[in-house]
Amino acid sequence: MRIEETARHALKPALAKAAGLSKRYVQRAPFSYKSFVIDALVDVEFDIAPASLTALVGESGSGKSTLARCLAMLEKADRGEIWFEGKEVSRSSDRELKALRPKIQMVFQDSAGALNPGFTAAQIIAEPLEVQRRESGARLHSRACELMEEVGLSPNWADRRPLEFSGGQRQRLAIARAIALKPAFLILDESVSGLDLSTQAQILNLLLDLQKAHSLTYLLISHDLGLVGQIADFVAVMQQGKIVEQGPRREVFANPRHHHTRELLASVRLLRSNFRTAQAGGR
Amino acid sequence: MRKKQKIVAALMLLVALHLAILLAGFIAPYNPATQNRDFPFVPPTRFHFADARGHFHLRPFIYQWTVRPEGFNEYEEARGREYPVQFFVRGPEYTIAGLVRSDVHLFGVEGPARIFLAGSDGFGRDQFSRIMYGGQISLAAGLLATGISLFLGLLVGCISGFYGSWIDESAMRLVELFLVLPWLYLLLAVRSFLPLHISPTQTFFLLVAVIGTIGWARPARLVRGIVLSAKGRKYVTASRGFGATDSYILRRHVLPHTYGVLLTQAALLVPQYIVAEVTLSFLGLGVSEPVSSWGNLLANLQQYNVLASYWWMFAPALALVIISLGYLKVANAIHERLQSDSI
Amino acid sequence: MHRWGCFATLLLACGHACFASSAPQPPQHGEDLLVTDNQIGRYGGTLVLAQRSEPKTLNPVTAADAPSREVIGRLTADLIHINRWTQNTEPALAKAWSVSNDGRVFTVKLRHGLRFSDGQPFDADDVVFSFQVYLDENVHSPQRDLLVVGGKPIKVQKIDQYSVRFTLAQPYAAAERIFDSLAMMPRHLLERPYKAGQFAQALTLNTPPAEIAGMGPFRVKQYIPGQRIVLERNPFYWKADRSKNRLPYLDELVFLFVGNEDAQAIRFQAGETDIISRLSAENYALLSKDVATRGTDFFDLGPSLEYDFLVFNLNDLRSKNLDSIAAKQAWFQAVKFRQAVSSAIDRDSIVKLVYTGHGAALWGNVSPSNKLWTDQMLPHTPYSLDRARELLKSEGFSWRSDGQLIDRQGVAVEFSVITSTSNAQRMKMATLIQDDLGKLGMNVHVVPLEFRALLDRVFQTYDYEASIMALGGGDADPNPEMNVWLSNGGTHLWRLGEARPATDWEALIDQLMQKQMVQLKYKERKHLYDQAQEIIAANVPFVFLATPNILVGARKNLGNFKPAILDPNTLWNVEQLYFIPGNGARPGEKP
Amino acid sequence: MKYLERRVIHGLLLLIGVSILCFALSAAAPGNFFDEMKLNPQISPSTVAGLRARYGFDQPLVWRYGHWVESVLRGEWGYSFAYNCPVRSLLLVRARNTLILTGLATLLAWLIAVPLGVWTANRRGRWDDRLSMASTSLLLSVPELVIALVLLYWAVRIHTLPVGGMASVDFGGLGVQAKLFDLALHLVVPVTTLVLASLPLLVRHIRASMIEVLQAPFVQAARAHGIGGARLLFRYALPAAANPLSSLLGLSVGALLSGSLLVEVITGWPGLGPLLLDAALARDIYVVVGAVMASTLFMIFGGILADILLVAVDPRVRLGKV
Repeated sequence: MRIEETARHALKPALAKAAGLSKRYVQRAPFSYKSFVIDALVDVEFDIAPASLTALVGESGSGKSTLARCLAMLEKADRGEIWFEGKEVSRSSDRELKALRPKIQMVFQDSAGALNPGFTAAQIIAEPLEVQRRESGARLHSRACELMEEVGLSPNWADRRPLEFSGGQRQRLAIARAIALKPAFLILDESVSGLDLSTQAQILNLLLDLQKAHSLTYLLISHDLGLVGQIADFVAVMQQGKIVEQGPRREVFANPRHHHTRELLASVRLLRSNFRTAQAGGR
Repeated sequence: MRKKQKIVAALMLLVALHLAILLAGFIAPYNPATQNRDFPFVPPTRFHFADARGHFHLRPFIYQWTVRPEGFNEYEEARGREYPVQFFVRGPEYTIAGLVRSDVHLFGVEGPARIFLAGSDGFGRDQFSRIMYGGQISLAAGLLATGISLFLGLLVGCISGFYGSWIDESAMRLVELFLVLPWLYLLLAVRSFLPLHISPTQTFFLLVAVIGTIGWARPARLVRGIVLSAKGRKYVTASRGFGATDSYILRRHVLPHTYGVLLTQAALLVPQYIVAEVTLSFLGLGVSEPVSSWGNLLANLQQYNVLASYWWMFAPALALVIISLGYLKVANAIHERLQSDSI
Repeated sequence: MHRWGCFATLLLACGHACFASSAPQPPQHGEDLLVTDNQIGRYGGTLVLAQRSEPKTLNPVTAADAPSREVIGRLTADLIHINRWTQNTEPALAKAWSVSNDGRVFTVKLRHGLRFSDGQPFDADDVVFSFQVYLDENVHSPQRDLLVVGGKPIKVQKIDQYSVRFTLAQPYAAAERIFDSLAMMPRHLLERPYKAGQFAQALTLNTPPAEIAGMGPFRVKQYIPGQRIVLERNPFYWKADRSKNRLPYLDELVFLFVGNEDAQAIRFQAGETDIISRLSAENYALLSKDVATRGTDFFDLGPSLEYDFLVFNLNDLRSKNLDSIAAKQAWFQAVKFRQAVSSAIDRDSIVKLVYTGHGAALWGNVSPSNKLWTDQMLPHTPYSLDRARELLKSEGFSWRSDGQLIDRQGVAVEFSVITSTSNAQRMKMATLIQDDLGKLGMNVHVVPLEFRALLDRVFQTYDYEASIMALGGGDADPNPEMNVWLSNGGTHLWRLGEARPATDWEALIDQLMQKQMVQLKYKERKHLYDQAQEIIAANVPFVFLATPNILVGARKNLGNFKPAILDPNTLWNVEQLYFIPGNGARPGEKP
Repeated sequence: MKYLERRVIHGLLLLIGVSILCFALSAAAPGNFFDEMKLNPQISPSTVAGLRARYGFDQPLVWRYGHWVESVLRGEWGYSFAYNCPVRSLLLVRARNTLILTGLATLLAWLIAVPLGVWTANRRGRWDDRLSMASTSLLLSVPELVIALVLLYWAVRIHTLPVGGMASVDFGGLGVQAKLFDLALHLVVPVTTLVLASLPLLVRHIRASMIEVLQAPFVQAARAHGIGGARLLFRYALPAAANPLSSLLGLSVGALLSGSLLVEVITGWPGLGPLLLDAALARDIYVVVGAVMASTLFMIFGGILADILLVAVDPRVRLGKV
């Protein structure tokens, strides 16, 4: 079934697209002339098909998060273009950006840091609605409760604060917040890493359900190729700021062209076998 | 819940203190400006229960002070006649908050004796009454100056921490500039531009406003540091992702973090500004006679002979300690509450 | 802690060996020493005292501040000196002087064979040079105005090596008194900087001691910025005691710079200083409490020559745009208003509460301790609110039902009194006066101002209504006060810069003061000055308040200590001071 | 641009700003140096006017500023009317003395405040925390001048401490060790005053920042790992609070400098304080500008010092990641 879908996606025009995107960080240490130059993105070309799940994989420091932030309009690239729904958006005015933002949402890796510890769950979920003036007053609260229910959290917990939730529940909160504005495109930056395996699975299932319900497009960023292998439609591999391989999941897995992809795949297999041995030994 | 009780208790204490000072006219037995030229620097009146004949009195009484024949400003009790302490007695007229006129005082004694709860000053004025009345001016001034400093500090600190780059650079240079300049001259200049017929109290409040304005630099620098770290948080980035404006982010995500610093600062600044009046009066810019304030009462202590001879002249410092401990308690309690909310 | 005893023996031991020794030189043949009649003392010791602020310069010509003048006074000497004890003039560097019959020509004979503190001889050339510098307009000496008599500078001529003639443009009463404290300066050291136009920069505190010389009992040894200046004995000083011991007795004189009056008192209390001058009454009361334990003595010398007064602003304000003050001047200009204020002020309270009893109430400008010039007949208006009310009533003032005083037009009488924050005593007076005048129904605001700000208002902007100030304290003679009483004088505070006297009584004062200035006979002069004092007291341009007593303290074992009313109260005979051995060692000093 | 160069340029800009404002303020204050002479009946108004003109008081402010800058470039730092000499010669020794006093006071104050602040943060709400808060409140409520006077009064009573000044009269004749001891004795009162006066602010800020840090997850984690006591407080928690504290160090140098002004006056410490106060009250304006510039320099160096310390303590800054 998945294969057909992949083929169907390939025919449609991309929902989001990066062309020639580059970003360089220069940092200066005090008391020295030395400055560090980090090329986070180098001429990145990247397509995301609508209603698909694209996985972006790479080691830490390979530029994944920078790319995500650029696509989410949270950071400006030095050069290059970003297309969304057929429009070039990287040089949008503040006004255009405001209209655009609700369509692109991001879920961060560190849910504890991404949720204001002083807010209640309901306040957190309601924040985007409040910012965008979608709802107000009592409606705001009831909408937040609906969203909580949708991501599988009890509305009774609406007055709790983020630190009173478990990691997985916090991630659900973050997701609820992200879908509050009914976005078209959701960027998930390492959103499930750091959780235990069963929670990971629950969250992924939630994401897939939501995708079905709202026909969302996902960009799932992960350093874990194994996880991605189970659910992604497309896979892109990043190394040192470049996209080194990109294509439908099957193709990439079956026939990796770039040696970095092969290395990543090899480490996944090794890890799996180790894990199995460990499980077997444990028993 | 215990925390809430703490705040309530601290607040009640503070409110009680302020209320007492507001009701100075009722609580103070005398008019703070009345001079008793025969009794400069008398020590605090002693309360007695047993008289010279060994009889015990349920109601405390006092003896009148008389000047000891040898020595200047040395007093002894005139044991000849007892003056029982009375409550709700009639005395000099006063008004409370400019509204209520009365002449009933909480306590007092029959004339010609005088009750000096905290001794008298160099003009024989009752120091306790001066402290009570002085608190009205000093607290108002301290709170006013603190409010101005914190408001300006918050404004500049937020803007410079949040927007960074050249705004930040120039704001921080301005802070340094403000920290080193000889403000003495500014104050003198301001005084010289004021006409003489402005009432001394008005002049004082104006100058308090000036020192409050000068004092923005330190809170600004501290606030900036907090803002700088708060704006780097992930949830701020997330909020931007929803399309939140700068002012929304400042209001909802950044400002709440500065409350802790602001409270600590406030608890520090109020007593500091009250004491700052001592320096002001050194330049002739303080509250002038015969009006009393904690600042000019404390300024008496700057004379070595007063400090070395008349220990009761430290009483205004004690009053200030009590009030500033009250502020500190409230600030701490609120701070604790904020923290427990945010973690 | 220093040990002056050991120090003295040490000094005597090395006295012959050291070249620049400050050991007293034996009298030389032909040297005209002045022999004093003090108790014969002992050599040795260091006298330490504290100054409220640092001296600014060692230049006697440009020095204007009190601490500088106090130090310079010990380094230099004058031709004719006012004896601080007798308040009369006596010969100093001048052995004698004569006055022409018209009182215009002074011929001064100098002592022979005297030397400056660097060993160089002193003669008429130095005198002529010194006066040349004082009179040079480009040097801007504050003393120059003193030497201008009748609009013309005094003419100074050398007659021979030891005599000088001074010619005045008009007769001047007590002219010899102007020579007092005019330091004679060494031509050999100062002529060069003077010719180069650098005189003001010569003789600063940073000048090396070797380049400073004077005729005073001490010379500079060391200056430590911010801390102290150490003076050592001038070995060539021109006074000796009856046993032909060259003065001074003390080896060293140290001035510590301590910042303020309280610090002065604390240092003395702790035994770090030996003498304290001009104590405030409160500190006097505090310090004299432990006389018994600390080996110190305190002296109340009686009223000083200073006078505290309240002055109303009577200046011509037409060009000043100060309408609200100008409106109040109608009250201030009424003599009866001023008299009423004077009657309503309780001077005894001022003496009691401000000066803790160590002061005297005043009704005129001459202090009761001015032996030569006090007018015994001057009326002392008693403290009387009734009399004050009478006076106000007769001037058309009346009272509202709440007790507030109002004038003919029904305007409430309300004015502000400015006073200097640097003077705690005058601030206290202001508070007392405020209370006193409040009893008359006057609404008085006390406005303390920093000193320069006050001076600016009094002298420059005239933006004040009344002020509490003090004057006097210099010489006992009436002449230095001329500019206070002459209507065109620069210190005619109540009405500055008058082209001609504004009132008849001011014109009368002008006449009397001018007359006494040229009158050479004491009796006639006294009569004229008494009349002037009476007119001043009757018209109350100043409401005279009180004068503080001069209060000093010293270590008990200080010999020849003879404090005087005139400034410098304790150090005027510093060359005669000595430590009486074996009695009252410094506390904390090891035997 | 290298960090230090940037700091130096900032410092220069600050100095220029300070000097301009100083000039403007001193011109706005009423009266001038020669006014006091007017009160002497023996000096005529024309003499005073002559002196005013000679020192350029009849010139516009801009002209005087230009004149002053010129003299700064010549290394004179203006001219003192009172002392009749270039200002620089007045400043050097006194600046050194002020530096000794405030340097020592800053050091001591921090040495006391850091452990106290850290300790009371850890013991929040207990009796020792309360005691410390109450005593800092007391110190806060007493003007520093009064603290100095109380200490002097005590010194008078106990007889073993000097009651002001920087050296005994016989200082010149002492050996090196005795000299140091003498200096130390004289430092007791002024340093104690300054330390006591600056403690409340320091302790409270350190305590507040430490409380914040102590609640951070990593500290809780360290606690969970069984790291506790002093090691937790000083090795783990304190470095994390270094950033806010370093900006406090810069501020405390400034506060101590301004605080030392009056304390120097009352304890007779021969630093910039008595000079500045005297000059300010006498309107000897170039001395005022010079002394303020000197203390500005101290502030700038204090700031740089704080940054260096921060780099030493906080590895993130060292690596340029903050």
